[in-house]
Amino acid sequence: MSKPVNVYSISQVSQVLNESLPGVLARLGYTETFELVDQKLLIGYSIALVAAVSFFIDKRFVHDDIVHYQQVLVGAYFVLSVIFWYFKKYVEKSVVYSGKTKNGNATIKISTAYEEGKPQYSVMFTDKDKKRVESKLEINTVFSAEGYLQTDLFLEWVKQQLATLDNKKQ
Amino acid sequence: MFSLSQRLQFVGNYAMTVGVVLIVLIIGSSHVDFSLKGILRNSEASISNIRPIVGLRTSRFYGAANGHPKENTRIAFDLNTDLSGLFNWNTKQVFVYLTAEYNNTDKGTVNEVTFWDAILPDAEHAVINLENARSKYSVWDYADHLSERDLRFKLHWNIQPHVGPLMYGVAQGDDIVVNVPKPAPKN
Amino acid sequence: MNIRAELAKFLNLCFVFSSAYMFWQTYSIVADTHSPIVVVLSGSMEPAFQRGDILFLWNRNKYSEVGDIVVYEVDNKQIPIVHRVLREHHSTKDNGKQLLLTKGDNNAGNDIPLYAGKKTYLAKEKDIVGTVKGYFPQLGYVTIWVAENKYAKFALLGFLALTSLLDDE
Amino acid sequence: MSSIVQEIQKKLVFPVDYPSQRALASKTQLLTKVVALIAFAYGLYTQSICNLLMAYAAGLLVIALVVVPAYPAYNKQKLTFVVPKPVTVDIVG
Repeated sequence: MSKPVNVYSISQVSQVLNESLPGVLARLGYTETFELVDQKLLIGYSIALVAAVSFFIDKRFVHDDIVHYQQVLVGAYFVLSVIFWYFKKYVEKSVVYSGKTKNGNATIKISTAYEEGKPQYSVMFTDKDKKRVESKLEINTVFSAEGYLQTDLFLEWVKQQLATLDNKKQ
Repeated sequence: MFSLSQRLQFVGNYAMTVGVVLIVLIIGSSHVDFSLKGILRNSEASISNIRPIVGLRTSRFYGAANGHPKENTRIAFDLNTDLSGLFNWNTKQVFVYLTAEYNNTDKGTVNEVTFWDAILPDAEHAVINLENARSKYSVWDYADHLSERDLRFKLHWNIQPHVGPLMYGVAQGDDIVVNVPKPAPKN
Repeated sequence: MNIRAELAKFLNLCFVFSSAYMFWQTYSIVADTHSPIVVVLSGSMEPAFQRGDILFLWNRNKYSEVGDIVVYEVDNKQIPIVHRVLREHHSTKDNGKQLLLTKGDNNAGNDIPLYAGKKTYLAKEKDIVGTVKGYFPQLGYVTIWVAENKYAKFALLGFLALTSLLDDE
Repeated sequence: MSSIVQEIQKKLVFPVDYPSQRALASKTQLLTKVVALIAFAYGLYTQSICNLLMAYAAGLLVIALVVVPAYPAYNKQKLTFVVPKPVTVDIVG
């Protein structure tokens, strides 16, 4: 049994919804693809690695002997941070799920957002033709007061949105 | 904002952010105050009646090395200045110090040494009228002797703020140059 | 259990520490000193600096001036010292070295007894960690408290436990 | 053990409703700025950083008393959530 979430915290609610998307879309016939996530993790961990190397040589050696290495590392850190920022803003665009159908004909990208203090979960569905549907889900229509996600209701809602996206195409 | 701890954190974080702005405002207002008063450029002091007294000391803590005694110089001096303008709400203390600059042309060195200093805790103590005051320090040169050199005296000040950058300056006044006499020959 | 989600969570934790550390390292390189931010540990510069005050250093100046407050390190001693320059002697010849004598505002005598061995001067290039340029009061007291008080660590851990109890994660 | 901790956590949440969350956030920001301005003016007028800090701290305390506790007035607009069907299969966890 999963832990209940506090339904008055939109950040926690959004996180639960984000985490439930792979399961829901699997039931709708999609398999998740991980390119974006893997790229982001790769850039992120290279930043962490640069910082870790800088930290350990700082502890291990005398400052004056390794100043030039530190300069290179600090430079690399800033370049990678800019790349990471660019990736998040212009490539990933808050996409939390990307997937395709089994036969590979259709792809889907889902980016989500929430606003502090509003009980709404904003979702944007984008297909491979860059057609998109934006909708807002009132979170009290899929959560119980005790804080459990009613997965079937959420699945119905996602299904409706995907249908809208399909109709838009024709 | 939904839970007690989050609201507490939010109030704390926002208070911290605004607090940083407040600190910037304090530092800024202090700089504006100083530049309006023009005090940073125009603080004045008169240093006069400087009489050097030269003697020989044999302690390592007075510059002597390997048993060779070292020439030590003290001075008596008069000093009149009003530095109360250096105090505003961001001034924690002012440190004033009387220094002498001199060149050693044989060795090609530039030197500056402190003869006297004082901590001024507030504006009331910033009006200094000293007559026939003794130097606080017994000064020796890195080289063999300080005698026969021309010492150019200056009064410096350093503002220690409650928060922010430290500020330094030199009080304006007549250019006081004093030649240090040779020590009295030992009998 | 989703390995990617766990990795992403761990990465966020890494970023918290790495960004703070890299800020410090960047400042260290810009100011050209191995410890650009120091916490005052002794009262020898009172009332200018008290224990726990934080000092921001700069070390790109070729020469120190009389009246500058400098941080220096003495061989065989762990703790850097924050004192004021009392005298300076430097050569005008190319690449002239500078010798400094320092003193704490609150001390009666100069620092010669503190210097290592038979030294009577500090060498600017070798001994000076940096010159004090900026000041923030009392913020560093937490580090002194944790380092010197054996109960402080428990108090700090207890506080962290309490906040994590109040928090969601 | 962990269920006890969860119980305690639940008791300590003190939630407020969504409109109040928004209102409290903007109220905090506005009030903090006003308090800071007043404290700065007071400190500058009396030429005392100590006075500034005291005024700021006092103002923050008042703000915290207004904003932090979950007063009943902050819980008047609770949402109605779905009632779970008697048999629900949870596939998330």
